[in-house]
Amino acid sequence: MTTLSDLKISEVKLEGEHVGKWGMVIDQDICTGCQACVAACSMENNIPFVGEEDSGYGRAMHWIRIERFWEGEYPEVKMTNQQPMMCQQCGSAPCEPVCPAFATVHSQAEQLNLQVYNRCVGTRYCANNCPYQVRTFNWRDYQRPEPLPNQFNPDVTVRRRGVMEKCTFCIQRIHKAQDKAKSEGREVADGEFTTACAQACPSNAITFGRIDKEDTLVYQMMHHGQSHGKKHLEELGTLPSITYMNGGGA
Amino acid sequence: MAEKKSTTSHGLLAVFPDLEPAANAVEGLRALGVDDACMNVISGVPVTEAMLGRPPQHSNVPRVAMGGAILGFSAGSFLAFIAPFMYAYPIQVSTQAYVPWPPSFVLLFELTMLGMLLSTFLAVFLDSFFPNYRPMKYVPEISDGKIAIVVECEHVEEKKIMDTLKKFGAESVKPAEAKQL
Amino acid sequence: MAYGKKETENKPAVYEHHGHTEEHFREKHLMLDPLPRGQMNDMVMEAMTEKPSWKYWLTVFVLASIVAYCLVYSWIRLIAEGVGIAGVNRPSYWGIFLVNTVFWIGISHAGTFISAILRVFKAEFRRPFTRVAELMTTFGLVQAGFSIFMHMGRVWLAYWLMPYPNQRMLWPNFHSPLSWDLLAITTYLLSSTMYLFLPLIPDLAMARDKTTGWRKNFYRILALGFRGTEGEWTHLRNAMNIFAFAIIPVMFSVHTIVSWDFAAATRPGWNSTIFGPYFVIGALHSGMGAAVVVLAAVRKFVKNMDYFIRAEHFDAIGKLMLIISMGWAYFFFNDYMVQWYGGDKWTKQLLHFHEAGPLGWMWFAMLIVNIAIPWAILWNSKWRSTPWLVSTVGILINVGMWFERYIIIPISLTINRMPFTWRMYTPGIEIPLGIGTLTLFILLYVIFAKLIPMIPVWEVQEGQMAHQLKKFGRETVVTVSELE
Amino acid sequence: MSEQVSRRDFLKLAGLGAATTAVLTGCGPASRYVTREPYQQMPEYNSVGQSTYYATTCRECAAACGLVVRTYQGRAIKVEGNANHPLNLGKTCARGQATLHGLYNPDRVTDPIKKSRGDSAGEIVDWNAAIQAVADALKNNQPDEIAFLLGTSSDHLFDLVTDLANSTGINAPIRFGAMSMFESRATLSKAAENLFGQTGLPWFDVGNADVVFSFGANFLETWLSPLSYTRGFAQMRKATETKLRGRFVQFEARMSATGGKADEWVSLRPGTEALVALAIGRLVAEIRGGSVPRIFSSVEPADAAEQAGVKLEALEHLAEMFANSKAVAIPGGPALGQSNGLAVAEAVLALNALVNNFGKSGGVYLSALAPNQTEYNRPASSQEMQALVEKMKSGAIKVLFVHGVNPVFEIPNSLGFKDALSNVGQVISFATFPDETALEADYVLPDHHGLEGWGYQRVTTGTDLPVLSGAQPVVTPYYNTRSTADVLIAAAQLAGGSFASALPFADEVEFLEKKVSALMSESNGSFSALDSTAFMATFQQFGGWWKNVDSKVTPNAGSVLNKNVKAEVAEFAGEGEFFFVPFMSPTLGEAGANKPWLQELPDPTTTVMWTTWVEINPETAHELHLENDEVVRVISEAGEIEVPVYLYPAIRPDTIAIPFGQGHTAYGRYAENRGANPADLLGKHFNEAGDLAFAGMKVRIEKTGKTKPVSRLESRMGVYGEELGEEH
Repeated sequence: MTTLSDLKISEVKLEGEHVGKWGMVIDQDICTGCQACVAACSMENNIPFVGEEDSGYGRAMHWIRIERFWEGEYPEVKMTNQQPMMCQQCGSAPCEPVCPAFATVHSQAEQLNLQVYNRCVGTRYCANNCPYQVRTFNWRDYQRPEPLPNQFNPDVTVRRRGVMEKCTFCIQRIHKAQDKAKSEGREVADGEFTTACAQACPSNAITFGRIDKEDTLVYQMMHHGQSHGKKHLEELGTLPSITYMNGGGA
Repeated sequence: MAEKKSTTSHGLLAVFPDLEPAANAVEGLRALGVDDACMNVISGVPVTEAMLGRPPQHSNVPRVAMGGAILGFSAGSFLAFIAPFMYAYPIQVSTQAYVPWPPSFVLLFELTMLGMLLSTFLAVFLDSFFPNYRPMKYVPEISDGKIAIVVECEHVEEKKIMDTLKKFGAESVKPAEAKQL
Repeated sequence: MAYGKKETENKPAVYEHHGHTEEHFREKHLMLDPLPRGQMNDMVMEAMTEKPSWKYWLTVFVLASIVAYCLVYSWIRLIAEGVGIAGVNRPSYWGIFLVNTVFWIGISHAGTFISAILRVFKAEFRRPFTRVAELMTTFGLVQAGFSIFMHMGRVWLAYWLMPYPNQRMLWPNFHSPLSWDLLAITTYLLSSTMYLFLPLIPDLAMARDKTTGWRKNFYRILALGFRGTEGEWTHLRNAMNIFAFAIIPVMFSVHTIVSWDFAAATRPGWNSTIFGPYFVIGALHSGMGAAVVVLAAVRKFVKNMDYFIRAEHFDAIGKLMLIISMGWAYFFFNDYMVQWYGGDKWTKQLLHFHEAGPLGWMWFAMLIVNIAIPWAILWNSKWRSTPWLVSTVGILINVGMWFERYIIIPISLTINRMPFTWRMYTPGIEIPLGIGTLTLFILLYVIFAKLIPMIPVWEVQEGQMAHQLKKFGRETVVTVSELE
Repeated sequence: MSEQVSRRDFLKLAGLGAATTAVLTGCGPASRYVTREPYQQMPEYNSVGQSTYYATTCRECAAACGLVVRTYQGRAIKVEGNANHPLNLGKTCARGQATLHGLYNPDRVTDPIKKSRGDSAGEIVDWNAAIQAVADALKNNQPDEIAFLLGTSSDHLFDLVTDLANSTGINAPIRFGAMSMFESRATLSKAAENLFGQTGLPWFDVGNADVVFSFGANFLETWLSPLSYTRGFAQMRKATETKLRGRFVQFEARMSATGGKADEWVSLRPGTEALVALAIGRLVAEIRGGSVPRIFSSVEPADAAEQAGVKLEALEHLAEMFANSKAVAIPGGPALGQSNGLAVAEAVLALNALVNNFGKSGGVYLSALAPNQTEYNRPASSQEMQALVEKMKSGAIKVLFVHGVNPVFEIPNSLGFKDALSNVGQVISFATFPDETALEADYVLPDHHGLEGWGYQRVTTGTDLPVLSGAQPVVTPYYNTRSTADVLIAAAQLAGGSFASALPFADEVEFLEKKVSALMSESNGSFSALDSTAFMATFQQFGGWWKNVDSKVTPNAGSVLNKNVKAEVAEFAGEGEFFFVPFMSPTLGEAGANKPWLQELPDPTTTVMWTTWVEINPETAHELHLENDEVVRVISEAGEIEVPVYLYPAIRPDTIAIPFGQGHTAYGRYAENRGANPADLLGKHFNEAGDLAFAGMKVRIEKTGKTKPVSRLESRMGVYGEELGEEH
C-alpha cells in the first residue's frame, strides 16, 4: 500500500515539462556588476537610451539589468551578490497566453520565448504577467540623433513606440550560427557562438549554450553545481532556462 | 361618394377613450360577424390580447432568437475550435493546448449571447416590418392613451360596423386613411 | 403609535391607526398618482423640446470645450507621442486608463441592473428611470471603450484584435483574457444599445406624433413606423423579455471577464478566485451610486421631472445601495481574508503596502466611503429619501470604487516578485483624459436629454394601470396587477 | 610603403591565420591606399549582407584591450573583445562597448576650426591652413616654449612626439588623465621603487591567490587594468576541484563597486590605512611566529584598531586569514591619494613580503614591459602637472598642444590649469569632441576617433606577456578630421630644419611601420613575417604583436621587511566634519560622459544614471535631516559644488563620496550641464610621490533647499528588504 510518505514531491512533474534548448548559467558570485553586459546588449540589440527623466521613472529599456540588494546596516552592511536579470526564456511563460495578438509566443524550434514586434499592439499585459519584470516597453519614439543610427545592428529590428520588447537570447546570433552550421551540414557546436552579454562579461559570469545535450558546458554547469544553482521563481512553474549560481564552496 | 369608396377599400378607424369600451367593441364586432383577422387594435400602451379578448398574436421573435443563438454558437465554435488550425503554422503559447477548454467556454458563451440578442433585435424588425415609412392608418391621439380599432371587413356592411363602434363608446369613427406618420 | 403609550392602556381595544390616506399614497407613489397619458406625454415633451436657455448652451459649450481639450487634443497627443506622456512605467504597466476602463464598465452595470434585473423581478419602482439608467450603460461603455483604446501602445492597430480572416493568417489569441474582454464588451455594448432602443421605439413614436419640423423627421426615422398595433407590441414585449433575461448573464460575464484580466495573471494580489463576483458587486456598487446621482441631476435640471422621479425612488435605490454595499464589504473581506491567510510573502508585502504604503490613505478612504458612509446613512428611510443626501453618498461611493480600482491596478502593480523594480506610479496625461471621459459622459446626457424622451411614458402608464389601492379590513394597501 | 597596395592584396598578404570566430582583415577601409569602390565591385569581405571584422585597440582608457569591431557596409556595428588578445581574452568593459557612441556621437568636432577662446564655434579652416598653423607654431617659437600635453591612450603619438622632442629640443610630452590621478599610479610605482629598488608597475596575481586584501584598490572598476583584474577575481572566487573559493577583503571608508564584492568589508577611518596594514602585518608576523620585522614593529595593533575605528578582534581575525593562506595585499585608489599615500603603499606591499609571495603564483610581480619599451613610463603625477602649470603661468610656454586629454575638466581647478592657459600664447587642441579644453583653444584640429585611426598602444600591466596592441581604422573617417600624427608629420615637414628631419615620414602609417617592424627581429613573437609590409599587415590583422614569453619581473624582496614606514595617520586639508572620497565613476570613466549609453548605465553601487550624487550614510543624513534627492552644497577649502543626496548604506557616517565623470560645461549635448565635478573640491595637496591627495580633503555640507530627483534603476522601496514602503 502506498503511504503518504512514499510520495515524494520531486516526483510531481509539471505537465509538458521539458528541458529547453538554449540556456544560460549565471554565476552571481563572480558577477561584479560592471554593466558591460548591459552595454553590450544595448549595442547589439539597438536598444534606445531614454534619457534622465524616463530612466529614473522605471522606463530604462535595458534588456538586462543587474540587481543588487542590501543586507544589514552599517557597519555590518552587505551588498548582496549582483543578480543579472533578463528574460528567463521560460518553457511555460506566463507572458505568452495573455497577449491578445499572439505577439509573444513560444518558439517550438528554439524553445525560446519570442517577441514579434510587428504583431504587438501595446496592451502591456505580458509585462504585467511576467514574474521577472524583464519586459521593456517603448514608451516613446526615443530619438537617436544622427549619426548615431549608423551603429544600428542590421540583424535586429529597430522598434517604434508602443511596442514591447525583451531579451531574445540574441536570436539573430542563434540563427546566424544555425545557418552557417546548416550550410556546412552539421549541428551548431557548443560554444561556437554566444550572446552579446556573455561575450562581453569580463568575469565570465554568464555562460550561454545548449542545454538539451548532456555534453555541453552549460548542461554540465547546471547539473554539476546543482547544490547551489537555482532558477528564479521556479515555484511558479515557469520552467525558466537560466540557472543562477551563488558561490559557496565546491 | 369618393369618401365611401375609400372606406370600403381602407376600412374604418374608431378611437376609444379607454380599454373597457374597446374590448366591448371588439366583442360587438365579433358578434356582428366581423372576423378577428379584420380587426387591428392600436394602442399607446401594451394592452395584451387577453385584455381585449383577442386571439393570441403570433410572434417569430423567440424562434429567430433561438436560431441566432445557434448561429452565434457556431461562430464561437469556429473561433474556438477551427480558427486555431488556420494559422500559417501552429502557434504555441506557454504550455497551453492549441484549443484550451476553459477559454473556449468563454468564447462560446459570449458569441451565443451575441447571436441571440442580435437576432432578437433583428426579429423585431422582421416581424413588425420595421423600418416602414409608408403611409399608414393611424391617429396621433393613440400616443395620448387612446385605443384605436381599425376594421377592414368587406362582407359586413360598413354602416353596421360604424354603429356598433359608436354604440360601444367610440369617440370618433372615421374612414381609415393611410397617412404619412 | 398609540399602543406604546401607558396612559392609553385602559382605553377600549380599538386602536387609532394613522391609516394612510389616499392622498398620502398619491403623493408618495408615482404609480398611484396617475395623470392622463396625454398630460404625461406633454410633460415629457416639454422637458425635451422646450427652447434651451442660455445656461443650457453655456453648459454644452463648457463641456464640449473640456471634451475637446481633455479628450480630443490630449488623445491626439497621446497617439502622436506615445504612451510615454502618460504615467505608466515599470512595474505599473497599467495605470489610470485601465482604472477608468474598469470604472466605466462598472458604471454601465447599473443600467442593466435597473432595467433588466428589476424588470425580470417586476420591481415596479424602476419604471420611470429605466431609460436614464440604460443610457448610463451605453454612455459608460463608450467611455470604457475610449479608455481601453487610450491604454494601447499602438491603438491604430486595434482592429487586429477583432476576429476576421486576414492576410496575416492569424486570429486573435483566445487564450488571452483581453480577447475575451473584447468580445464580452462588444457583446455588452451592442446588446445594451439594442436594449436601450427597443423600449424607446414607442416613445419615439409618441415624440413623432407630437412634434413638427426637423424633430418630426428625426423621430419619424427613429420610430421606424411604429404605430402600436397588437403585433408590434407583442414582438416588442417578446424581444424585451428575451433581452431582460439574456442581458443579465452577459452583464455578469462582462465584469467577471474584466476581473479575469487581473485574476488570471500570476501576480500577488491579483491571482484570486473571488475576483469575479467581487468585481461584479463592485460594479453594481459604483453603478447604483452613479444611477442615483444621475437621477438626482435629471430630477433637478430637467423640467417636469419631479412628477416622475420622487423620493420613493431614491428610497428604493438607497435600499439597493445599502444591500450592495454590504455585499461589497462581504466580498472585499472575503478576498482580503483569503489573501492574508495564504501567507505568501509577496502577497503579505502587497497587503502591507496597500494599508501602510505611501497611498495607504486611499485604502482607508475606500473602506470609509464604500462601507462606513453608506451604512451610516442609508439605514434611515428618511435620509434615504433625501435626494441630495443619497446622491452625495452615490458620489462618494464612486470615488471609493475608483480608489478600489486604483488600488487594484497601479498600486498593486507596484509590488511584484522582483523588489528591485518596485516603483510608484504618478499619473500624467491620464488625468485630463480621465476628466475628458467623465465630461463626455455628462455631455452625452446633456445632449440626449434634448433628443430622446428621458422617461418611458408608456411604461409609466402601464404601471399606473396596474396599481391600485385595496382595503384589507381596516388597512389600505397598494396592490399591483400582473399585466404581462 | 611607397607603392600603392590594394585592399585585396593586403588581405592576401595577411593570409587566413586568424583563429578568432571572425575573419579579421588587416587593413581598414580608411587606408589612404584604397579607393572606394561601388557596391557591385565590393571586395569579397565587404559584400552586402556580410559583416567584416577588424581588430583594433580600445582607446577608452590606457589599459589597451584588444577589440574586434564588427562592421557592415562601412559602418561600425558592434565592438567585441579580441579573443586572442592576451590582455582581455575577448572581453570588453562597458566603456569599450560604448566606444561606438563616441564614433557616431552627434557632437563631434567635424572640421578643423580656428576660433577665439571661450567660443565653441569658429571659422572652419582647411587642413592645409591648419597644418600651416601648426608648422608656424613649431617654427616661430623657441623649442623649449613648445609643450605637448597628451592623453594616456595613444602610445604611437606619444612616441612620435617623444622622437620630435628628442631631436628638436622641445619639451618632452607630458601625459595625463584623471584616471591615472585617481589610480595614484605614481605612488604605486614609487613605492615599488622604494621597496624593491626596481622601477615598474606592480602587478598582483589575484587569480591564483586564495585571500585578497585590497586597501582601497578599485580593481574591478577602473583601476589600472580592470578587465584583467576582473578575470583574476573571477578565477580567485570560483571554487574548483583543486581549490576552495578564494576570499576577498576590502578596506575602505566608502564601499566601492569592488568593495561590494568583498566577503568582508572593513570600513576604516580614512587616513588610517597605513596603520591598519602595519598592524595586520604585525599580527600576521606574530601568528606566523618569529620576530616581528622592523617595518611592522613601530605600530601597536590595539592603537591602530582604535584609530581606524575597527575592532582589534576584527584585525586579529583578518591577520589569521592572511597568515594562513596564499594571500596577496593590494594598495590602490583613495588609500594612496592621501598625504601619507606612499607610506600606505609601502606598508601594504610589505604585507606581501611577510607572506613571501613576491614572484610567486598568487603574489606580487612587476608588470611585463611592452615590446618596444625599455623601462616603465608612467603618466605624469599631479605634481608634475603642477610644474607644467607653473611654467605656463610664468609664460615659459608659448604653444601648448593638447591631445587625448581634457585638462580643463580633468585637472582640479585648484591647480589653476585653466587660468594658466591665458598665459599661453597659442593653444592648439586635437580634440575629437568639443570638450572644455577645446573651448579654451585657438585651434581645434580634430583627430579621428580611435576607431578611425591608426596606432598602437603598449600594455603596461595585466598580462604576463609583453604586448604591443595594434590599432587600425575600422571605418572611414566620418567627418573632415585628420590624424594628429599626420598633422604633426606634415607640419614638421613644413617647419623644416630639425623638425623635418625628426619626422622623416610620409605619413602616420609609415611611422607606424617603422616602429612596428622593429619587432620583426624579436624571437618568440606571436607571429613572424618575411617583410615589413607583411609584418605590418599581420600586426593589424591580429590586433597587435606579443611575445609568448612570461616576462613578469619578480620584485626584489630582499630588504623590504627591514625598511621603515611611518606609522601615522594621514593629514587632512580643510575644515569640515566629513572626510571626502571622490571616486572615478565605474561606468563613465574620465571621458564617458558624452556617450549616451554610458550615461544610461546604472552605477554598479547606487544604480544612478545621468547625474552626479553625493553618498551620505543614512544615519548621518537622518541627524542632518537630509533626505534622498535633496540638493546639498559640498564645500571644501578649494571650492564648492551642489549635488543631490543619495543615502548610501555602505559608507562611514563621517565620510561622504562623490563620483567623478560628470559636471561638464562643454563636451556635447549628453554631457553638458549635467551633474557636478568633484574635482572642483580638491585642494592643491600632494603626497610624497607627487600624486594628488585627492582623498585627503575634509568638507562640510550645507542645505540648499532645492531638490533634484536622482534617476535610479533600483527601486526606492524594494532593495532594503524589511522596511517596505519607506523610501530610501
